[in-house]
Amino acid sequence: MSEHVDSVKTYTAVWLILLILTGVTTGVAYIDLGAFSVVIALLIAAVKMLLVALFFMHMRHSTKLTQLAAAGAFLWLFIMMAFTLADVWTRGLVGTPGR
Amino acid sequence: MKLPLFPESASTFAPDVDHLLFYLVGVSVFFTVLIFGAIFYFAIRYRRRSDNELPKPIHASLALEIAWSVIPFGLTMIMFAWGANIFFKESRPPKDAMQIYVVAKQWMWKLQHMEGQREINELHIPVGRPVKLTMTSEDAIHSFFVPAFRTKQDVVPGRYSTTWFTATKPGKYHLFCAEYCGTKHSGMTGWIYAMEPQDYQAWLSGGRSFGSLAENGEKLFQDLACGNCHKADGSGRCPSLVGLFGRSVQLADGRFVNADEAYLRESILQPNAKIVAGYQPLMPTFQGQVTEEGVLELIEYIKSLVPPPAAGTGTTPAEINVNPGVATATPSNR
Amino acid sequence: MNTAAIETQENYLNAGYGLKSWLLTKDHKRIAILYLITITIFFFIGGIFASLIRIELLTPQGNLVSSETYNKLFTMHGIAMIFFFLIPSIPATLGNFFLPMMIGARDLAFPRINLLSWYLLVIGGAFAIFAMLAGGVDTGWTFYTPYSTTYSNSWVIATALGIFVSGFSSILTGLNFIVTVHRMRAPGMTWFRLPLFVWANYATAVIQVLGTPVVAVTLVLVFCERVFHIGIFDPNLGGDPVLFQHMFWFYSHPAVYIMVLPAMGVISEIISVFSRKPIFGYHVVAFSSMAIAVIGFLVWGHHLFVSTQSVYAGLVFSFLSYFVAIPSAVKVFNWTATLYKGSISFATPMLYAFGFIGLFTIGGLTGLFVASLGFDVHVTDTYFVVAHFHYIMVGGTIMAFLGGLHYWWPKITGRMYPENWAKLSAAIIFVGFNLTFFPQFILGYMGMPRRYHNYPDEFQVLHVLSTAGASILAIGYLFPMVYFMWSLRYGAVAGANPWGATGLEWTMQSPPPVHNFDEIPVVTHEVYDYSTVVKEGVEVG
Amino acid sequence: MAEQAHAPVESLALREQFNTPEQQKESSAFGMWIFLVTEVMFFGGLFLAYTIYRNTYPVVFGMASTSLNAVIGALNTAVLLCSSFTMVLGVRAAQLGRRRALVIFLILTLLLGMVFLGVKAYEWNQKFVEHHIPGAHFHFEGAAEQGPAQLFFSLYFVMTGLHALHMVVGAGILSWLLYHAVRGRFTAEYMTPVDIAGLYWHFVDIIWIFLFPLLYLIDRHMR
Ligand code: HEA
Ligand code: HEA
Ligand code: HEC
Ligand code: CUA
Ligand SMILES: [Cu+2]
Repeated sequence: MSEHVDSVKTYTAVWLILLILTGVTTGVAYIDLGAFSVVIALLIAAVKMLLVALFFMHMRHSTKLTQLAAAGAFLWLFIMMAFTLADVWTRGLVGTPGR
Repeated sequence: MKLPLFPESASTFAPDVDHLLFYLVGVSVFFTVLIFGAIFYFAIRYRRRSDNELPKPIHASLALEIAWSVIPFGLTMIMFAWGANIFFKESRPPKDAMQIYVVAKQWMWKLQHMEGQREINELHIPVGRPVKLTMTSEDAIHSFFVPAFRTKQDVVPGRYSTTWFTATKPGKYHLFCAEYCGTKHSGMTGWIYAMEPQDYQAWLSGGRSFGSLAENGEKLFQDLACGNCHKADGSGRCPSLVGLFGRSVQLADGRFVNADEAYLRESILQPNAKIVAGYQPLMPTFQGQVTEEGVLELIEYIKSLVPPPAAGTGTTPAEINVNPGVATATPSNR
Repeated sequence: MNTAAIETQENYLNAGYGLKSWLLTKDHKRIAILYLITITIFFFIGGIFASLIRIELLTPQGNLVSSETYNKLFTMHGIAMIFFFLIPSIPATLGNFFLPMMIGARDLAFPRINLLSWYLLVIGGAFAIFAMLAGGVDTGWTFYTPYSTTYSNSWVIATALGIFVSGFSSILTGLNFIVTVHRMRAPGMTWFRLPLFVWANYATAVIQVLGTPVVAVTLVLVFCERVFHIGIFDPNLGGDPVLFQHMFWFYSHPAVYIMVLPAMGVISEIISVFSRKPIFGYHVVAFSSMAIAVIGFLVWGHHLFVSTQSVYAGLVFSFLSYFVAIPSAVKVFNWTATLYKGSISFATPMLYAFGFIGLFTIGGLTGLFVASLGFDVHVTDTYFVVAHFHYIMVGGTIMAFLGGLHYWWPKITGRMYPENWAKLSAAIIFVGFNLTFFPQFILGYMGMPRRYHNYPDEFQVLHVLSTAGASILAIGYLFPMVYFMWSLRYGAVAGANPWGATGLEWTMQSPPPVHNFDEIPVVTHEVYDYSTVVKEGVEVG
Repeated sequence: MAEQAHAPVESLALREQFNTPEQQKESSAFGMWIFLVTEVMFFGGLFLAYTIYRNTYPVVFGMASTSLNAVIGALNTAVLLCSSFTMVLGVRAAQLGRRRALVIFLILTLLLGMVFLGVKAYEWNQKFVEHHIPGAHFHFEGAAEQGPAQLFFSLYFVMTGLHALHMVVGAGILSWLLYHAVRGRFTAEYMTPVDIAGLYWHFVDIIWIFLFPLLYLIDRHMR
């Protein structure tokens, strides 16, 4: 907002980094890193997300409340994923199909 | 008209669940009486006597708040542990359980005994012997519910589910479908006949048999030409299926799975979902070529493939169920 | 004040006349009235389906309607009651009306969005009613796949669309409440001076915002599966029908707290006013609302105990279910303790509050029964569960809703309702309710499955009792309808504060003026400080 | 209507429920963030389904994923990032009250958004040609099990489809902004709509930042 006008230089830098990261993540995808492929891809995506959120969406300057809301969204997403996966990954572990 | 208020108890689980019920009702009655009593007492005792009276505010008491959080919490943890204990028992059928296969479809129950007897909407079982049901559905989700046994388990298309019980009292008990499955959901009912063991034997030999499941499975195995690939000695590019059931299988991605019914089913219908270590994903899917009953027969046949030098000769397939669930590395000796 | 005064005084009701002044209003109070009318219609629709269900279950043979019709009846009963009545009920009517006033704001933060969310409910409702008239839906309110995607031959798509749209209504209400509570409080209105009703609605809004989108996307997937046959949950393609259940209950369990938290807020207000004491343990009660909202998201798997969910997940979900019970228990104890050494009036709202506490306790305690794994295996999908949730939703929430409606009726309309009729109908509803649903606990334990159109003979007596109770209940619900209408014209004029209540909404005239406050008040008193009110002399209507 | 009496019409500025422009601005921005929270959960449901199925059918999902064109995907990602860049410059122009710059950046953002959607349309058409549209005529060569392959493409279409739908809505919002920007409705004091539209546009970008690797990339190395 009017109190915080970031410079075009900052925006340009962020934009270039984003483009570079897109290139990197595409390139890395062709290298076999086993299970780490997923990790790297998601890590790069997370960094890109943070860049967009912090700079383009002015998260750096926004109130604690806004930051809390955003963090809350991801916490809830995590809850949903974690508990559902907790079921899927432990199915049949007691040695009885369907339990 | 009759007015029964309590269900019959006819399985080993029934008393367990009933006792838990008594505990739960006890706790509930206690709190309900406490709260109703307090409300009535306070309401009468402190009723408003004049329009302008102003009672003194009472300050909150931390000790009280903690007390009435912690005490109920303790009581609920008993509920949790007790219920979990029963549930754990219900989830682990004993190894020597008698195997029954169940295929549910809109709107009937198809039940198969190992010896080949098939029943529709009826199940005959002996008293005093654990019975394990392996169930699947051909369409929607159903649920196998026997109130007198206090057991229920959803029957889900595309996978196996399991339940078990030991009947304790001869008699005729309701079988309900408890998961809503369409128009005649309420008509998808039947009877469980629990019989004295000798009566059960008589019933078994009296009924029509369609050949045992394993025999039918063997026929199917030949018809579908599974044997072209899967040789008993494990030659060729396919694993031998002898002694497979109950073993822990190493997969291409390094994980281990227990070769239970669910795994065998998946191996037949979705062969590429889990690839056995050291093999290529060559096996075609048999989805659409075999019915659910057919898959069950194949599984029963595969179960019956016991390596020749196994301990006793007359063992039933269920008994060679070697330490299921234990993910020990058994490097394939094929 | 007299009748003439109430008619000449400028207020939100006489600020404009004609349909347009209502349908295009941005006034939260008028929107609340629009909601009230809408949800009442849906309550009656749902109630008529319920009555047909009960009549059908009088006899075991199932000979009144066909099984297909019966399945549609309970489905449409559940859908009308849950999505179009109970979820919008308290937040969108009483919450909408009073939340801005209670925190000292002129309106919600986004009045146009508020109006939009009413329209969304109406549009969603129109889809649902269209589906009902065109032939109905028969999936159960839970839409379990693959039945809903593959096997049902009914109007699933229209209904799903209706729920999807009304879901956005719910989301927008929640969004509006959250922003309003954070940004629009009057000077001096600190968080711990908020009335507990505001806390409850705030907690509810958090659930609406975090949960509802998930059921929305789940319905989109069901929709796509039916329309384009793409099979996200289709077991024939290797899809997982239990995944649907996870996604559905991720919303629908927290949604039961959307249905009960605002009711708890109403009860906190009523108990305090009619015992003329601040709620015992105000902070604890406020925090327990938030605790319920948060922990409520961790327990959804207790609906899946027999669904082929893994045993371990079942253990975790059962365990956590007990954590959500504690804040509820704490509330009940604090309400009871508030009565101690109070000055207790037996006005109708208070009777409803007593009814709520009692019935919610029974409903909640039986929730603990079904959260116990071994026990739930026996009673899940039986009438035990039906009784559990009707005890909370009908015995709890509707009691609170009626209590709140009586409590705030003088403020909303400027008129009193007839006290004796109100007490009589409260008693009828209480008796009818228990007779309807208590036998269902016994039925359930005996093994009577739910969603059954015919049943074995031995269950008949209990079913007959239940139907008898339902008839009494239906009559009980008719009374308030009639006397509320009557009071609009003939009720005694209420005055600004007939109950001697604290809270900013009672400081203004009844009915309130258009912008609530000419000047935003500065709050200096603690919440529920009755000394100020009583000293000024209570004005009795 | 009476309520409107003391709201100055010309500047769209302060609505009657607010006391100060500050309060109004903060409320709008916070409201948008809360809306974005709901969007996270909305797409979250899809990411959940994706995670579960990819876990269950790693091999088939790998094959199906690899059949997508990663280069096109990467270029399209770049297009979208550029549109975010022009959007943020537009917001900056609005903050500084530069009307012409705002108009230009809004047009650029819209154009880039259209390019993205155009490329997406091309990709979908490609799927149609290859019979990779889930349904009766679905066929994915290479995988023995058609079922899980179809699951992948179902998710692909639902995820990219809903993302595209959000882009379309975003384009609508941008057009509305453009209309008002041209007429000079936004000033350095009052530019809240531009600000919150920007938030929305960037958020849609973030969704794609995750869709791209998950759908196009992570199993690439296996081929
Ligand atoms: C407003 C609605 C509402 C509310 C508030 C609740 C509250 C609770 N519910 Fe309920 N529930 C439903 C509506 C609701 N439920 C519905 C609609 C269904 C069925 C859906 C369907 O399948 O169609 C259902 C189903 C349902 C199930 C699944 C049953 C099954 O299908 O097999 C379970 C299982 O755990 C459960 C548990 C609970 C628990 C533990 C609470 C707790 O929050 C209750 C907490 C309250 C108390 C505990 C009472 C107060 C406490 C005291 C007075 C003091 C004493 C306290 C202790 C000893 C702790 N509910
Ligand atoms: C807010 C939620 C809500 C409410 C208020 C109610 C209210 C009632 N419900 Fe509800 N019910 C559900 C939510 C609710 N229900 C849900 C979610 C299900 C599960 C659905 C499913 O399985 O998918 C269910 C299922 C359900 C069943 C189980 C059906 C089955 O499984 O086969 C039964 C059976 O008795 C029942 C009965 C009643 C009755 C008698 C009322 C009464 O309280 C209603 C009383 C109200 C009126 C009657 C209307 C007002 C009065 C009049 C208009 C007067 C004139 C009318 C007459 C004289 C008839 N309900
Ligand atoms: C074209 C050859 C072929 C045919 C025909 C075939 N299979 Fe297979 N099967 C394989 C191969 C190769 C594997 C190992 C790779 C894998 O796990 O998919 C396998 C694996 C299996 C496994 C898992 C074995 C283990 O050790 O875990 C089972 C069970 C099985 N097949 C059963 C069957 C049945 C039953 C049939 C007939 C209905 C059948 N197969 C037909 C090739 C075949
Ligand atoms: Cu089968 Cu219900
Ligand atoms: Cu629940």
